[in-house]
Amino acid sequence: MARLTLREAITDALREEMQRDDNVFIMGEEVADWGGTYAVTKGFLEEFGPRRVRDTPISEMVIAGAATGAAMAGLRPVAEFMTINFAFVAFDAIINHAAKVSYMFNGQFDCPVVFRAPGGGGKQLGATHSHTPDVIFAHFPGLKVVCPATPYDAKGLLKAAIRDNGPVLFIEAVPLYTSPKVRDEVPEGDYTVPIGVSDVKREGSDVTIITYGEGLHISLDAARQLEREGIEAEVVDLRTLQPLDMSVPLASFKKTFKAVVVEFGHQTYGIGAEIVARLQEEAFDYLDAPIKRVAQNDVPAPYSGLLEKAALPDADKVVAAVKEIL
Amino acid sequence: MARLTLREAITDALREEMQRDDNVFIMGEEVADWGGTYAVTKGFLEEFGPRRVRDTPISEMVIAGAATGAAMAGLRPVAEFMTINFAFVAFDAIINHAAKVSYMFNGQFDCPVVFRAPGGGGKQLGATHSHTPDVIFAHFPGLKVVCPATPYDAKGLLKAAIRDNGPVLFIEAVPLYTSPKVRDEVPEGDYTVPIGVSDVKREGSDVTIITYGEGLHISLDAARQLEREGIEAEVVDLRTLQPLDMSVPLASFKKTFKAVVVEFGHQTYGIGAEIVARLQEEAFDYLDAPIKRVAQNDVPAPYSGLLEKAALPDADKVVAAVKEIL
Amino acid sequence: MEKETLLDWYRQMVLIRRFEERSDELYQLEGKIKGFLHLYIGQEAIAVGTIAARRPQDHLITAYRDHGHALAAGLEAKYVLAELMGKATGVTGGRGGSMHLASRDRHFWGGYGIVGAHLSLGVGLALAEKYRESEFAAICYFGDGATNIGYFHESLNMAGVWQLPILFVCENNKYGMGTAVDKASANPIISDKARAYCIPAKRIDGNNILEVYDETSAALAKIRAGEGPQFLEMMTYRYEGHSIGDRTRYRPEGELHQWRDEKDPIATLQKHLLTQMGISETELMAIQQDVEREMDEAVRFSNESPLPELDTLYNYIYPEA
Amino acid sequence: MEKETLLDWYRQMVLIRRFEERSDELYQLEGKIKGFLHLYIGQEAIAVGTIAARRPQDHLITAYRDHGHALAAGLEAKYVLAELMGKATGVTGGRGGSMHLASRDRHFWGGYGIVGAHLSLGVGLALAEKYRESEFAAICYFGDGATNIGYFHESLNMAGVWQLPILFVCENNKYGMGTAVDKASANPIISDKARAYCIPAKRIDGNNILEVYDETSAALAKIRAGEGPQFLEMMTYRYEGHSIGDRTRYRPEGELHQWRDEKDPIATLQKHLLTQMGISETELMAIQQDVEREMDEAVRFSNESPLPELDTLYNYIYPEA
Ligand SMILES: Cc1ncc(C[n+]2csc(CCOP(=O)(O)OP(=O)(O)O)c2C)c(N)n1
Ligand SMILES: Cc1ncc(C[n+]2csc(CCOP(=O)(O)OP(=O)(O)O)c2C)c(N)n1
Ligand SMILES: [Mg+2]
Ligand SMILES: [Mg+2]
Repeated sequence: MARLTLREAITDALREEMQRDDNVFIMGEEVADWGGTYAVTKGFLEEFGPRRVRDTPISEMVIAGAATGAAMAGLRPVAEFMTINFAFVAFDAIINHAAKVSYMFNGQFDCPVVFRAPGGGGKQLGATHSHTPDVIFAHFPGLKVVCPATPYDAKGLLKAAIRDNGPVLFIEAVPLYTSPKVRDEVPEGDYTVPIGVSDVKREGSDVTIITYGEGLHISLDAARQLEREGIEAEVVDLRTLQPLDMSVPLASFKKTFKAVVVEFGHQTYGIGAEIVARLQEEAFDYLDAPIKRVAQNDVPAPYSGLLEKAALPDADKVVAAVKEIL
Repeated sequence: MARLTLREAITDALREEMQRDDNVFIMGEEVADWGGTYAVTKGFLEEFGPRRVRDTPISEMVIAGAATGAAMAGLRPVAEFMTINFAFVAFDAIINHAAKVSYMFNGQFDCPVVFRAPGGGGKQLGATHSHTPDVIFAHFPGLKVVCPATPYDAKGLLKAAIRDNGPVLFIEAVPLYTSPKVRDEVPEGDYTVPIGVSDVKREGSDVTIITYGEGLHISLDAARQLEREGIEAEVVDLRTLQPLDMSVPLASFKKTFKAVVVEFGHQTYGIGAEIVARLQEEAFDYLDAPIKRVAQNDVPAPYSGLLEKAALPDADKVVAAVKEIL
Repeated sequence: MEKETLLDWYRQMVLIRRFEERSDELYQLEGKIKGFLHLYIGQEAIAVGTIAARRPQDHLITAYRDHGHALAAGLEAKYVLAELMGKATGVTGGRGGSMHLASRDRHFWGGYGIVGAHLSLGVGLALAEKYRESEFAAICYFGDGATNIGYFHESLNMAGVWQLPILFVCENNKYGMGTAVDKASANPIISDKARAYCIPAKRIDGNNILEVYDETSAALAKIRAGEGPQFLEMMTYRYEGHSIGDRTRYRPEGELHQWRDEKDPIATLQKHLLTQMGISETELMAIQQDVEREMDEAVRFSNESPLPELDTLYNYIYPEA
Repeated sequence: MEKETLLDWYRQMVLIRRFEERSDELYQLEGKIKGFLHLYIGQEAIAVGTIAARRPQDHLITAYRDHGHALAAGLEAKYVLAELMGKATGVTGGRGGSMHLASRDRHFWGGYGIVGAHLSLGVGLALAEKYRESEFAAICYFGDGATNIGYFHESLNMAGVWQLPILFVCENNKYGMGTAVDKASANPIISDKARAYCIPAKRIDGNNILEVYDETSAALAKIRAGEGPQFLEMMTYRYEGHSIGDRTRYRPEGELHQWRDEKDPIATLQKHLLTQMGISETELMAIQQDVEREMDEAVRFSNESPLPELDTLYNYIYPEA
């Protein structure tokens, strides 16, 4: 097993699926000649040719819509949004079309399309380019929303997404792409990780930290800091936001009686709100303390590194939130 | 004082603001000749002329974008989306432009634009035309999101929205437009209702029902049913979803120790989740029972009236939720 | 054109018209159809003439004004009507309703309610055929009003860049809801817009089914010959309102009458049959009566069909595993 | 054209180029600029020539490649550079960064990062002037790649339908990121696209500032005369990558050299000044030195400027009451 970065794992999954199934192809801006803005599909044009690795114009509506139509007709497109911010332009195509056709037409046709969307802030790109808007896509039934945090999960989940017969939005945290800290043992061959199953990434008995994506890594950092003070945090990685698997977070919470939810999107009406609501609905008798949320402040992302950093979650904020309820 | 329908109150607010300030104008599909698809601007073309009442092509992106640009340049556009479902196409213009320019450019210019968006399901229009997607707009800082439930509030809030120097999404529940049950005393002259202030619509001591928009009316119905069984529900109308005023719901909850949140959007990652999260964070010691949510089931809207109704909230579901926690 | 073919077209057009008239009654008089109902009366030659020219494997996709396309594609009137009435026996089990008819078997990928969006799906259908290196094409229908939305632009451009096998059919019925085409489109000649994507385009008479068929056949032949996307603007007129409840006050006095009296697509074909093809009034009458029987049966079937079961509500949100 | 005017243009173009070169260094060598940085080198004649032709009340709006427009609009280099360095003294207080420069005073409504979106805002700026029945116009800049997105289509159409006072300036630098214009646009002649909206359009040499100025002046005159929107496609070339980090491998061998050696906008004006206007090398050198001093001062000022205060984070999310 090789130790891969998150990006390498994603590239491997794409390549293996392309090799396995001729119906799988890639389309998006700069995915072919350039090799992907973040170099995820580097070398793919050479390996698979222009039929299967397709550069598009800057036209997100038709990127999403055409991928959806091709999926209805039986192909398995992997459409890339250069970043998730540009998926706003395609919101209707994703939410009102890809996510609806199967239901609306009574299951007559499937829609096995994957939308890959690199996302995440902290790169000083300003208010329009720094969103972690995962929750707004996860709000609507019909679209699966997957957010891997580790290379192992990323490879397995992306393969599962490509093989899924419905539309999947696959959100990749750019800040994790090449981070050495995120490197992980990844099997070379074929395996999948099931969509819609959350996972304990660190065991502990004092408090449950529920998170996903970028949040996992600051949560693990926080858990290590807390460990030095004798506090054992269990860290749960949701991995999939829709459909949401609450069984693992609930089991953990019933063990620790305390929880903090950590995410990189805005706090208000964020992912954490739903987790809190579900925990208190389904494990009310286990509530020992308020469940806390650590998230991006409710402020558009400023360019200034100083200001932007202040608005984003980090391990210290997670540690502080945990201590507030212990 | 006249007893007006919700729609009449909205029409009055628009007319009075147009009369008061020449910078206020209306643009949208079918707003002029046709008088508005829902007849909200009937007679406006005759009264104000084509300069101030402007039919547009079917072009939601530029409807939203041009209104934003005109607002930056000092006008006060009221742009109408024929229904909120079509605002998906304009999501980027609303969220990444109207809601960002003031912040991004350091307050150099204001953006006093109002987007009016009739919304709501239950009309058998199928999966793409029946959204109550309020939460996805309320998630982003920079945009105020207002959802009036009564004619009095509608008139006052719409006037406040038009006078606000920032962008406001004004969501109107079509099912309430002409409902006789929703008729209300509305002053003829000028008044405003402040944005960002929630309101007790019915007093009670046994349980707090927190809701807004269409939810208010089924909640009031539920409260009347509960009253017959000796249960006194307090009903709180949020009125504004962003910025969210939790002071009133919190005060009520601290009195009743029990709460149900009612909304017409999908439950998962909905408005209710945030309310629950805030209540348990900020009034943990008052939690006597799990806070329940009544919302639209997580299913795309089917055309069939039978199926659609089954997925939507109603007074009985609210009553049942209340009884579960009493 | 063979007599039998023309008589079949005639039958289809009459069926569509009667289907729409009966639906209108079921909506307005009996309250048995709900939601939006967009009638196709006046435009029948386009659906019938274009679909007559397709191969069964060619894909069809259109907007919400889709009954005509559904029937011409071969969906049975009774299942379509049952759908409008929200019955379990409807073509999409009562889920889609009038705006969202579809049939996988007939390669009819649906009616769609968001203006312009389905053009992008149509591009995807065509992409699939190009990808498979097949000889099949997609036919994508839309209104004049739809040509002003971003989806139109991006879809035509991508079809042009990738030289996809797609025929764009603009059904120019002069209005998008109450807005006349020249009030909404800076260039009122819709076919001119296709030139911005180097897509060959032609404006034709959409009420003359022979012309519709010939031009569609020619365009599809070009597509199959690898010449890339084609565009046909078909001039037509809708007699009824945009949907039920529209009182069509925006039309100039007499406009409807002129279209109906002088250019009606059914009357046009009827005249051709009677004067050029030696068909008798009696033969046509028999067809009309046959259609009437089919519609009576469709109404009976739909009335008697059951509503969907409540426990099907959650089916197909996600695909079956 | 007066000598002083031409010398002023020369100075502005040199300033923009030096500004970009210094910014590049500050990014790549010193790490003092972060995020994206899109350089305008090679395109200077367009910003300077068009803005020279505007009245101060005419509105300007552009994309993320906006330093040139900001400087030509009269924003001081030191405040622009301070913005790139995220300083409190920057034109937007360190909030917007390179992609989002703006100055209300200069009627420069900003650079925008979402491709095509600002065209719709530009339409709104023009609408405001039409609404006020003023004689002022909006000038809206965008790249060749941006002409393929839905925003472009809807914006041009609405400008056409409403006959708004807006000048669309397409800076065709042959690439949108790594994608050549003919790979992304089904019709590679961008100005052809404007005809789909009946907007008069012309393709001109964007590297010849005299031509840029003349054509812009003529177009603005037409707009002020009530002739509605106008469109200019200005052919140009960007020397650097799309943004920092782009190694521009997609360019054919020699293409850059050809543009730089034969069609450089500064060299073109310089030649005109030396050969036609009797300006001496020494005079130009003095200008270059003056620009160098200005840039030195801008760097010093930016380096010494403070970072924004943390407690300003929440300002202007909502307007001050
Ligand atoms: C994006 C969007 N905007 C607005 C609407 C509302 N709407 C439905 S049909 C229609 C008119 C479309 O006209 P046209 O394309 O000419 O088709 P026709 O109805 O004439 O067949 C409008 C505005 C919509 N469904 N989708
Ligand atoms: C909607 C959207 N899609 C994609 C991008 C990423 N992107 C930024 S600039 C650019 C290329 C634009 O090219 P062009 O319009 O020619 O302008 P130029 O960079 O050449 O000045 C792309 C694809 C974006 N910012 N917004
Ligand atoms: Mg039409
Ligand atoms: Mg370019």
